[in-house]
Amino acid sequence: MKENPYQPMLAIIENVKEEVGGQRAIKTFRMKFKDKEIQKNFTFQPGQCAMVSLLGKGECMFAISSSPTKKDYIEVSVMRHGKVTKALHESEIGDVVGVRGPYGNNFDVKDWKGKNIVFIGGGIGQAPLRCLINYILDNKKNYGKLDVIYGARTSEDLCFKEEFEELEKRKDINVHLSIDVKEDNWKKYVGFVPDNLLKVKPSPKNTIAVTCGPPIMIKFVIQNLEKLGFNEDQIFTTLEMRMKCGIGKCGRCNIGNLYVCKDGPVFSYKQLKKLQGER
Amino acid sequence: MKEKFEPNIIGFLCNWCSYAGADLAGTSRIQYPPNLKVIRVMCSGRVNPIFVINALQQGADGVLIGGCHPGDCHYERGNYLARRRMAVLKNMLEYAGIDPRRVRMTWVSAAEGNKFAEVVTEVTEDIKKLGPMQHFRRENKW
Amino acid sequence: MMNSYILLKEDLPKFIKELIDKYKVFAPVDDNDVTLFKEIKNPKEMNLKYNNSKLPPKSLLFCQTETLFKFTPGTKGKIQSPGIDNGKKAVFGIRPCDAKSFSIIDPVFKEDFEDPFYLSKRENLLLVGLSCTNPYSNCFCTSFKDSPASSKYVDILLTDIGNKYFVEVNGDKGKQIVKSKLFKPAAKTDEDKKNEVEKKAKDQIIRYQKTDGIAEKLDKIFENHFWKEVADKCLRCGACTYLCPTCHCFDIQDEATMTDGARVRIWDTCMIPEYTLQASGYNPRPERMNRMRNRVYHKYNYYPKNLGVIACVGCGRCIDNCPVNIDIIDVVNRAGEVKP
Amino acid sequence: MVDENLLQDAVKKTVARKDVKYVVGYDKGTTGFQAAPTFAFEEKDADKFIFSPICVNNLAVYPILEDKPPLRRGEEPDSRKIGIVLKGCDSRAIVQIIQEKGLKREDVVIIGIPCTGVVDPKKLKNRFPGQIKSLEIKDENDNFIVTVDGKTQNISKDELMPDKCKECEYPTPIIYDILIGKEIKGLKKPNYKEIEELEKKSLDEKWKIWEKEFDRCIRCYACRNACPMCYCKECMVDILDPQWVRRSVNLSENTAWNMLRAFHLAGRCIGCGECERACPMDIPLMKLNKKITKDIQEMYDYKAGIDAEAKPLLAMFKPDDPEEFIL
Repeated sequence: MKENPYQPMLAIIENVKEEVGGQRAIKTFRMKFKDKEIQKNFTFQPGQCAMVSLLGKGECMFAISSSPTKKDYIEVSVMRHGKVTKALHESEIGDVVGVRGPYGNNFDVKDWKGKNIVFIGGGIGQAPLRCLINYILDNKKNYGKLDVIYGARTSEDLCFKEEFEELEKRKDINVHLSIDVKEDNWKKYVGFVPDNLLKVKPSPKNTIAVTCGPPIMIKFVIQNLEKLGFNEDQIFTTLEMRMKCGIGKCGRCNIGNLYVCKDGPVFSYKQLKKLQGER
Repeated sequence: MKEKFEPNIIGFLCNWCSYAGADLAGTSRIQYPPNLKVIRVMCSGRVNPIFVINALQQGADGVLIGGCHPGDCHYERGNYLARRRMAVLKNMLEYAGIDPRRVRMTWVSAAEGNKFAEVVTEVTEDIKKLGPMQHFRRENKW
Repeated sequence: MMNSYILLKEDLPKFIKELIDKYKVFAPVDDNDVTLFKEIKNPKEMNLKYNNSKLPPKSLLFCQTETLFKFTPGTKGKIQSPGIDNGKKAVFGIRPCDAKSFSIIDPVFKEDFEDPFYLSKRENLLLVGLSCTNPYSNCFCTSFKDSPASSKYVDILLTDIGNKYFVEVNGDKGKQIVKSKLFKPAAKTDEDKKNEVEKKAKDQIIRYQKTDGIAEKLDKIFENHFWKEVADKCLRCGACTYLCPTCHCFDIQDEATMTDGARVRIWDTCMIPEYTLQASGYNPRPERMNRMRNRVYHKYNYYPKNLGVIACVGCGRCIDNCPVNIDIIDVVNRAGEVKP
Repeated sequence: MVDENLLQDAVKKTVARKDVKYVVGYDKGTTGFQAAPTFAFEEKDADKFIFSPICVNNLAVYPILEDKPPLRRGEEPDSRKIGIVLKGCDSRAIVQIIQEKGLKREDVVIIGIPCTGVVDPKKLKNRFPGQIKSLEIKDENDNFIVTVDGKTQNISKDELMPDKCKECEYPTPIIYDILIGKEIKGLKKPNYKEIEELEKKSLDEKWKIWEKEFDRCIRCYACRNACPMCYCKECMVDILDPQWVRRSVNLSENTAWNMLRAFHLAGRCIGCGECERACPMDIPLMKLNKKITKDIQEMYDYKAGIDAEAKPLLAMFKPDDPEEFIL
C-alpha cells in the first residue's frame, strides 16, 4: 500500500519531566520509537517539528526540543492547553503515542557556521531554541560567541531550570534569564525579554539572532534587534499556526502563500516582511 | 430459538427522588428487569436533549427520564422545565419517524420503590416489542 | 478528426450498461430535484436534464468523510492501516469545468507527501464528460479561456448534437472505451455541428471575470478597506467552500468508542473562526474580513504563486448558493479596479 | 408598492444621527435574482438602498453577527446604534432576541417596511434558468410584473412567493422607529396542512422521508449561520471536550444535528425561512421548524417573537402543562 503520510509510528513515553506546574503546566516527554529500525533512521534538523498523536484524542504539532545529536530518543515540551495536550499531560511512562514527522524547514545551522548566535526565548518558545542550543553546543567549535536570553512570567514558569544551571556554569555560553514581575529571591534581571535584550546589547557584527515565543514578544524583540543594528537577514523566528495535517495539504496554516508547516515554521525576518497575511 | 433481544435503556434519574426511589426498590428486594442503566443527574431539569439523542446514537434502545413529582422538586422548577422539553422533543422524534415510546418520562418520589419497578418493567416490555433502535445509531465501522 | 466518433442517442443506455459491467458508474441522479452524482445500477436512474450537480464530483475523489487509519483508543497503541479503495470507477456526465478542477487540486495531493486516498481514486476514475449545451445563470468558465465543450481534462467527451452524440477522445484511457462497436467514426458535418453547438453555448455566457494580472493587483491591495466592505455582509455560512470544486481544505478528527476508533478526514471551511482558532484563544483570522480575504487570495493570489494556476473554474456554484449574494465575479472585478 | 425615495430619506436621516453607526438594508445585488445586504456608513451610501420583491434576506442577523475585535487598553466599546431595514416577518426575530436579552431595544433603530410578499430566489431561478442581462420585479397587488431583458410578463404571486409569505400574519413590523408607507393588516392564517399530512403517515414512512433528507445534509451549518436566532457563542456541535456530535458526515450525525438544531429553536423560530433558503442541499428545514411551531402553539399557546416582555417558552412553565405522556 502506498505509504500513508497521515499514519503515525508508535512510540513509547520513556520519561516525563515536569518543567512547570500550576495553571500553565509544561512537561517534557522523552519518546522512543517502538521499532528500533525507525528510531535509527529518524533523522531531523534543529527547529523541525513532529506530530504527536494521542489515539482517540487527536494530534498536535510540537517542536522537537531534544537535539538531533541525541540519536536514541526525541523530546517534546508541551504546555497544557487543549484536549490533546491535556491527555498528553495525563499520560505516564510506558504509554504509547503516535509520532510522525519530522516536518517543516529548520534553522540553517550550516549557513551559520563561524557566526555568533543570540537565542531570545519566551515561555514555552524556548523548546525549539533548546534543541538548537544543545545542537550548537555539541558542535561548539564551528560557532562563535553564544548568548541565551530567556524570560518567563515568573521564576516558577521558567522551563529547563536544571539545564540552565549547567549552562550558567559553562564559560563558552552566557545566559541571561529574566522574569516579568519582581520576586524576592530573584537576583537576575526583572522585566520583559525585549528590554533584557537591550540590556545585554549583543553586537550585530557577524551574529545571528533567533527568537521564539509569544507573537507580541517576537514583535518587540525584532524592533529592538533592529535598533541594535541587526539587519533582516540576521533575524530568524518560528511562527505558530493551528495545524492539522502537518504536510501542507489541509490549507489552514498559511501566512500569505506560505504554509507554516511546510515552508516554515522557521522564517527569516526578510521573508516575514515580504509576506502579507495575518500572523 | 431467536436469541431474545435484550433492550439497552438509559435512565437519567434525578438524585433527590427517582434515584432514591430506585434505591428503595433495590433495598426492598423488588424484582425488576435489569435493562435499565442509570445515570444520576442532580435534577430532571439537568437532562439536555443532546444527552437523549446522543444516547440513542450510541446504542440505547430507549431513554427514561425520572424526576420528582410536580411541586417536590428540590430546585422548585427543574421537573416542570424538563416536562416541557421532553414534550417538544418527543413530538419531534415522532414526527421524524422514531417511536415516542422509546423516550419516556416518569415522576417517581423517594418512597415509591414499587412504582419505580413497575415503570421500568413497563418500559422494558414496550421497548422489547419495538425492537432495537436502528434508525440513527452510530455504525462505528470506519 | 482521427479520434472523434459518433454515438447514437438510443445507444447511450447500451453504452452505460457496458460501463456498468466494467466500472462502478456514477452519474447525475435527481434526488428531490437536487442533482447529485450517485452510483447507478441501470441507465434509467440517470437524469440528463441538469445544468450542473449541486455537489461537485470532487466528492468522488476527495470524499467528505474518509478514514485515514483505524486504532484502538487509549495508550495501548494498536494501529491498523485501512484498505485503499482501488476499485475501477467511472463518472458519466461530468462537466468540463469540474473535470478541470481535478487537474487544479491534483498537485495539492501529489506534491511532497503523496496522498494515497486521493491518488488511488484519481488513477482509477474514468471521466466521461458531457458538454454544457445551455450554461446556467452564473457560469463563467469562458473567463478562463475554457469552453463549455472542451475535452482537455476528460477521457472522452460527449456533445449532444441533435439525435446523436459527437464523441471526442482524449488520452489512451478514452481509446479503450471507444473500441466498443457502439461508436462509429464521425463525419465532417458532425464536427461542424459540434462546433456550432459549442459556439452557441459559449455565446450564452455573458458573465465575465477579468482575471488577467489579478495576482499582481491583489498583492497591492491586501490592507485595503475594500475587503471589509465585501465581507461585511458575509454570514460565514461556509456553503461556498463546501460546494466549490477547487476547495481542498480538510479537518482531521479522532472518533472512538471504548474499544475501537479511527482518525477521519472531513471537509472543512476557512470561513468559520474555528478554522484557525488556536488552543491559546489567539486567532490570526478573527474577523470575517480576514477569512473572506484569505479565501479570495488563496484562489486568485496564493495558488497562482505556488502552483501557477488560478484555483477557480467558473462553475458559479458559490454565486448561486450564497445567501447574501457575495458574487466572486463582482468581487474580483472590483478588486481589480481598487486603487492601492 | 414601497416608495424607495421615502426609504432612502429615512436611511439618510438615520445615518446622519450621531448615535447611529451604520444602517443595513438591501441593494439590487449582482444577479438580479436576489437582493444583497448593504451597509450605509454615510448619507451618500443611502442611494443604493432599494426595496423590491427580491429583498428576501432577514437582516436581523447582522447586529449580533458584527465582528467585535478586542479593544486596546483604555478604548471604549463603540455603543452606537445600528439601523436595520426590516420587513414584518424579520422584525419578529428582533423581538425574540430582545425577549432573550440578546439585544436591547435601544441598540437598534428599525426602519420598518410593510411587506406585500417577496420572491423565492430558487423559484425565480428555475423560472429563468439561462444567463440574463437585467431583471426587474415590481409588485402589483396579487401578481408580480417581471421584466427580463426587456420582456415583461405578469406572474401570479403564488407561483414565486416563498411558503412563509403565503401564510403571512404580520406584514407590518411589530416594532419599528420609522415606518415606510401605511400599515398593512395581517389577514392570512398559518396553514399546517403539509405538516398534518406528514403527521398522519406511519412511523416508518416518516422515517423513510426524513432519512433521505438527512442523508443529503453535508453539515456545512449554513442553516445555523444564516439564522438570526442562532447566536450562541459556542455552538453545541463545536464543543470538542466532550464531543457530542461528531464532525463526520453520516446519517447518524446528520440526524442528530438536524434534530438538535430544530429543538434549540423551539419557541424561538419566527419562521423567516432563512435556514431553508441558505441550505445548499435544499433540505425542507421549515417543515421541521413548523412542526415545533405548531406543537408549542397547541400545547402551550405560545408564539415566538410577538411580545418582547414575555418569558421564553422553555425558560418558564405552567403547572397545568400537558403531561399525559408521563408515567
